[in-house]
Amino acid sequence: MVDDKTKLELYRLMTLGRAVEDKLFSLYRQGRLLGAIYLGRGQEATEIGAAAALKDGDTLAPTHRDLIAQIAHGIDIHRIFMNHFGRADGPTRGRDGNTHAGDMSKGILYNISMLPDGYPVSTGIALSFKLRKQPQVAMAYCGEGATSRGDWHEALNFASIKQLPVVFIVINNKFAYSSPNETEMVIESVTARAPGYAMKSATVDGNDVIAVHEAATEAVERARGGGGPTLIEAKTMRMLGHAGHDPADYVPEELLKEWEEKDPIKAYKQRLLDESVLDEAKIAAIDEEHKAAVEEAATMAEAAPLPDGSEVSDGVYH
Amino acid sequence: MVDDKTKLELYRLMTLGRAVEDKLFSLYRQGRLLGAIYLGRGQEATEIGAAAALKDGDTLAPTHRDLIAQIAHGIDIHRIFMNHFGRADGPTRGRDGNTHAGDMSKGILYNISMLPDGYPVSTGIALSFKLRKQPQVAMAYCGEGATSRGDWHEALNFASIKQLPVVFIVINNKFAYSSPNETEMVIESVTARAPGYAMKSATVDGNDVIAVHEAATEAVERARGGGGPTLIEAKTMRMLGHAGHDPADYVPEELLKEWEEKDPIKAYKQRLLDESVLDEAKIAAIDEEHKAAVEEAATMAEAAPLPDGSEVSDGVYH
Amino acid sequence: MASTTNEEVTFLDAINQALREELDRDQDVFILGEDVAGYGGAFKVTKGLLDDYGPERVIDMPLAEAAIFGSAIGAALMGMRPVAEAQYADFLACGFDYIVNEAAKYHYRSGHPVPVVFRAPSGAGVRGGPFHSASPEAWFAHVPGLKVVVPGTPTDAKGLLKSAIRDDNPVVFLEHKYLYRHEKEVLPEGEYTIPLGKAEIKRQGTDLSIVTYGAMLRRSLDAADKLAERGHSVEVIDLRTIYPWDSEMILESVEKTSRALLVQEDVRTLGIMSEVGAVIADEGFESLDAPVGRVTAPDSPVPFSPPLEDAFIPSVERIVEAAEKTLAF
Amino acid sequence: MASTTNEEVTFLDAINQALREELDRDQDVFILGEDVAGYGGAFKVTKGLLDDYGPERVIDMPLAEAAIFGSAIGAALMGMRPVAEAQYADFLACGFDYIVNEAAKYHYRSGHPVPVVFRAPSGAGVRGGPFHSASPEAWFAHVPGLKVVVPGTPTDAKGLLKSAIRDDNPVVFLEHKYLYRHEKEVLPEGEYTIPLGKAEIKRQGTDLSIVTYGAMLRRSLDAADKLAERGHSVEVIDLRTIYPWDSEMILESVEKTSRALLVQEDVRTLGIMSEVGAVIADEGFESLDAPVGRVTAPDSPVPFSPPLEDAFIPSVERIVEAAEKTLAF
Ligand SMILES: Cc1ncc(C[n+]2csc(CCOP(=O)(O)OP(=O)(O)O)c2C)c(N)n1
Ligand SMILES: Cc1ncc(C[n+]2csc(CCOP(=O)(O)OP(=O)(O)O)c2C)c(N)n1
Ligand SMILES: [Mg+2]
Ligand SMILES: [Mg+2]
Repeated sequence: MVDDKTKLELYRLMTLGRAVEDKLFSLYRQGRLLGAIYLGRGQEATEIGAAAALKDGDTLAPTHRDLIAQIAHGIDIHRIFMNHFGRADGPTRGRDGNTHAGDMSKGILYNISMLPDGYPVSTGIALSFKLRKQPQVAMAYCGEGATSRGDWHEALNFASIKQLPVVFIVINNKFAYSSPNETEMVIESVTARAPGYAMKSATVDGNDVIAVHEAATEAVERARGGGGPTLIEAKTMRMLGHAGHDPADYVPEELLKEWEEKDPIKAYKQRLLDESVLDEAKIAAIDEEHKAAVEEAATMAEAAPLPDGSEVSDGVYH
Repeated sequence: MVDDKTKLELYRLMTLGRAVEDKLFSLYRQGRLLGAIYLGRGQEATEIGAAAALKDGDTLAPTHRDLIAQIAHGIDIHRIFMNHFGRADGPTRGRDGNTHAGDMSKGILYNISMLPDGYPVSTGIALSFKLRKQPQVAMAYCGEGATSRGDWHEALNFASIKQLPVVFIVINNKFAYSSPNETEMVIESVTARAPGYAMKSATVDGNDVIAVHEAATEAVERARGGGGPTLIEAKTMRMLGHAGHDPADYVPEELLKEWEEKDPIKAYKQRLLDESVLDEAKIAAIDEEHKAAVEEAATMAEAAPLPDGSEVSDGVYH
Repeated sequence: MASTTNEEVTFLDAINQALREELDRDQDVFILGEDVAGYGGAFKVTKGLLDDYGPERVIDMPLAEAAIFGSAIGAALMGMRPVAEAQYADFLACGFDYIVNEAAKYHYRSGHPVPVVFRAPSGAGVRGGPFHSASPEAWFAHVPGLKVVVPGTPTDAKGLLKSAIRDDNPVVFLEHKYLYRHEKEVLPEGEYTIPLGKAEIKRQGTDLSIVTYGAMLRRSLDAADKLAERGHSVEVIDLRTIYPWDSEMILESVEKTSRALLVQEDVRTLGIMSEVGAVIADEGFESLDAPVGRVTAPDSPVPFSPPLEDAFIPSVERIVEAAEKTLAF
Repeated sequence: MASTTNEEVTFLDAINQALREELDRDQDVFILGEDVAGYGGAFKVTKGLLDDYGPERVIDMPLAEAAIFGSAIGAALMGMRPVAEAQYADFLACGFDYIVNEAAKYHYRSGHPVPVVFRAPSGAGVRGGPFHSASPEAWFAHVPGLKVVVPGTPTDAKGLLKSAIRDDNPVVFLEHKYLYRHEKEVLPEGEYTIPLGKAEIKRQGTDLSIVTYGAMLRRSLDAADKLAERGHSVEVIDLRTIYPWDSEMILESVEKTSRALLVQEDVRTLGIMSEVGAVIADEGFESLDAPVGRVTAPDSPVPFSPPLEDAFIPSVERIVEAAEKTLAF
């Protein structure tokens, strides 16, 4: 059971995630951002619902698309803008761009492009928790496309053999770049693979933040209690192109319309209004707060200095 | 239903396989062979039963341990000895050793060490059959240990997406080098993974050549008819060490005893005697024939010239 | 998309033309990779091919490099001529084993041809960061059994890709992504191929031999222009094929000029110019009147932020400066 | 297994000692790989460690290189010091991505240490054939962010492995399998480490500098003996660390001798000696009185059959011959 405080917090996080990404998109379209963007619009319920199940000390391995999940695990949004702007004082000091950053002090890994590298890496993190007898949990995200990769299989199998405290989230957003589910797998749900590892699993409505959060919380707490790994598939929809430059005209209009109706924030807002957890004044206040925070972070980042070319090979080694 | 002629042929092939490997082992122990040997003693029913389901034009991708399967798909045993002796006129002209050879003219691939590379390679072969509309089938072998590798997953998933004419054989011989099943997987049978690819599957007694042959024949003919891929797991036992040098003292004595009782050739011989497909005279004649063939091949190979060092970099390119 | 007009064609379209002509010529040629069909590839190199050749010749693959490269090899062993695409050259590392172990060594062991091409967009300069800017040619040039091609002009890209597809050996074909839309040329009329293994003198000169390839070709030519203004006659040789590379032409040029400068975008340690330098230091030693200079990226990952990436990639100025040092020796 | 006796210790036992001492010293050190626990590893390098340190410090992994290398990196990011084993160096190619992309670039991007060691038996000479004889050091030396070590003696193997485990960067540590049981030495008494990045002069000389490493060290020393009989004073330098390599010591030696011969077991093109040669041709040019020769394997896979493998690996005779040519120049 999710209490009202948590419900509100989930709302706050989802809307902050969207506000951050909306701002990034607008900067991108104005040509002010450097490099690529990979937006998770439409996936906020999963991005937030799962990662919000983590506690301090737990780790999160996001992919390129899981910026919003990083917010749920406590990333300071300044880092996000600083990295997209390639700034000297950003989390990668301009060494990497877009969502390829994190915050090691908060257990948010720096993701790399190769999918789904965060899966085997997270099994290793979970192994370290187990070896050190620390009651911590590793959570790894990936898209349904990445489940076709061999490394995905290796991670699940090893996690199951060692009963590691790791939670694997698959965000099935219907596309891997331009490729629809049918070119990626023959099964209805990726969780059809869980029995192949004798692993607990759940398939959830990825647009229902409460459902995702409950499933993830159960999995995280089971992992923390020594109950081993879980595979969770959240069904949702990628509402924008693969990256900022991709108009995604391979996505049928009707599909987008259908899922626009199921927008995870709209539905959730209504629910919280109905449940009197939220009211219009609070909504406006939260929006205001996000807007101010996002504008401040974006402005600061844009004004911040770029790194100097002379340091190009600094920091290759520790 | 397997007819008597086939039954006899399966017997002939299994015993030839064992005769070849016994000879190799004895040469190895006498220090007359070069390099390593990886024997499949105890697995003859699976090695032969599955590969014997193939027809001319079909391909076989064996691993290091599947020498005997190559025999079922028609390899000339001279090639086997020539390769183990590293001879100039062998199938790799001394470039590679042990079972790392084949016969491309018969559709027997040259396997490499990296496991299970033959799986993705066989999906590509099957793809070529499909693209060219050739009614041919690709069969790939691997051990249960190799199923932990990501490439295994990638091959099964792709084969299922494209419904390719490929049959995947997993020989579960209880060990991967020194590692028992429990360190490799949590499931009882690897076929628990088939639903993850919506793939047809069968788990068979790997010491029962008829059971293996029937399951493989069904799968091969389904693949040939456009019915897509199949995963077959055969449960058996590796009766010798991983390689010639390995005394395998990590294998419990009782396990070996238990499986010695289930020796696939002994049991099958008795069955064919009971069914009057075989009689003692025929058995003796077959043994005699194998012995002569094996001695002749081994002697010829041992007497054949080694390659000359001057050709070390010949044939790197076509 | 005919190749006989007088219009300039981009590097990217030249590659598209090569694919089309080979798909037309040989029914055994087919294309496979992630998003190569309907989407036309991440860079649109295969745009339009699905429409014109159908889903059996242009195959969308799952996100699975072992399946892509492994399948391509399997089909090649059956005599087909697959052209497998990695979405970025960086992802060649994800199916590395198939290229370096399965494909590269098959012929040596069996005598059987493996006519497969592994295509991928490589190189820096587009703010791609550490995982979308790889120049992996040196890894593959170190693997006997592979051929490695990195063209620097649209004409070469087309002619070399056609040769790669017709070659009976595995070829790693790297397309510098910065060139895709930055280089344009009128292509030779009609059908042509360019042989693998042959470098080309892109500019004649007598005082210094610059050896380079890929995106550094243009910068080296620009540097040669500047040096010409200062009275230096610089020869610029484009390797084009990274393995087997044309040591003969390079040694001849150095014999003529007595000075060599080696320019690569790749990091310094063990880029292909290390090999070129080592060979000149051995076989060309007697021709040399000056140290063999190298202009390269530093030994670091490819950084994302513009000032860093710009400092990473060798500039015209750095080439000119190094050349003057070598000329002054 | 104490390290203070006067007994000779094999290369293999020296490595086992290093692992033991580091497991003793630091609770964060652990070992993972295929068959490393009960079986003690394919070559028995980890023999006895399971008994003495238990299954939480010596972990048998499934046959899954991405899981092995990826997990090791994950644990390293949490501050542990995993020592991951590939059963043969050839299988590094099967989890390549984790080493070259995940481990190598993490620090550059995040500033966070990645204290992981990837150990593997490398090299030819044991009739292992094309898939059990790899010398992959050059691939990894080409990847900024990695350190690469290939020891040539038991003393170095122990001291360098201890340093590798204590290093905060990812280290690829290659153990030449031919040396495991062929090289023996009395090890230094007590605890010692050998710094990464430092070469060592294993034999002093004045007429020629032979630069080498790994299994070619012994052959180069033997060649130097033969050359001494003929009146030539040959210096032999063991690189030990392949990246970052000790260019300073090599350039100093060449300044002294004016002649360099580079010896590697690896194939010719883009082995580490290509880099050494290129650097000498540039920074050491003025010292040189002769071409920089290289003695290497040919560009081919490592063959299995003895006459072929023996022709593949540089012999003492080939080194002597090349040295005489350089000396006579
Ligand atoms: C190993 C690998 N191959 C190819 C790519 C290129 N690529 C980047 S994102 C992507 C699609 C990913 O799809 P999915 O896993 O469903 O995640 P989504 O983008 O939908 O969130 C591809 C093919 C990659 N990142 N990694
Ligand atoms: C990718 C890869 N990693 C490691 C090895 C080393 N190796 C050779 S055989 C073997 C065990 C294989 O076990 P299994 O797949 O069950 O086949 P079996 O030997 O039992 O027939 C291992 C680990 C390998 N060949 N390939
Ligand atoms: Mg997706
Ligand atoms: Mg097995």
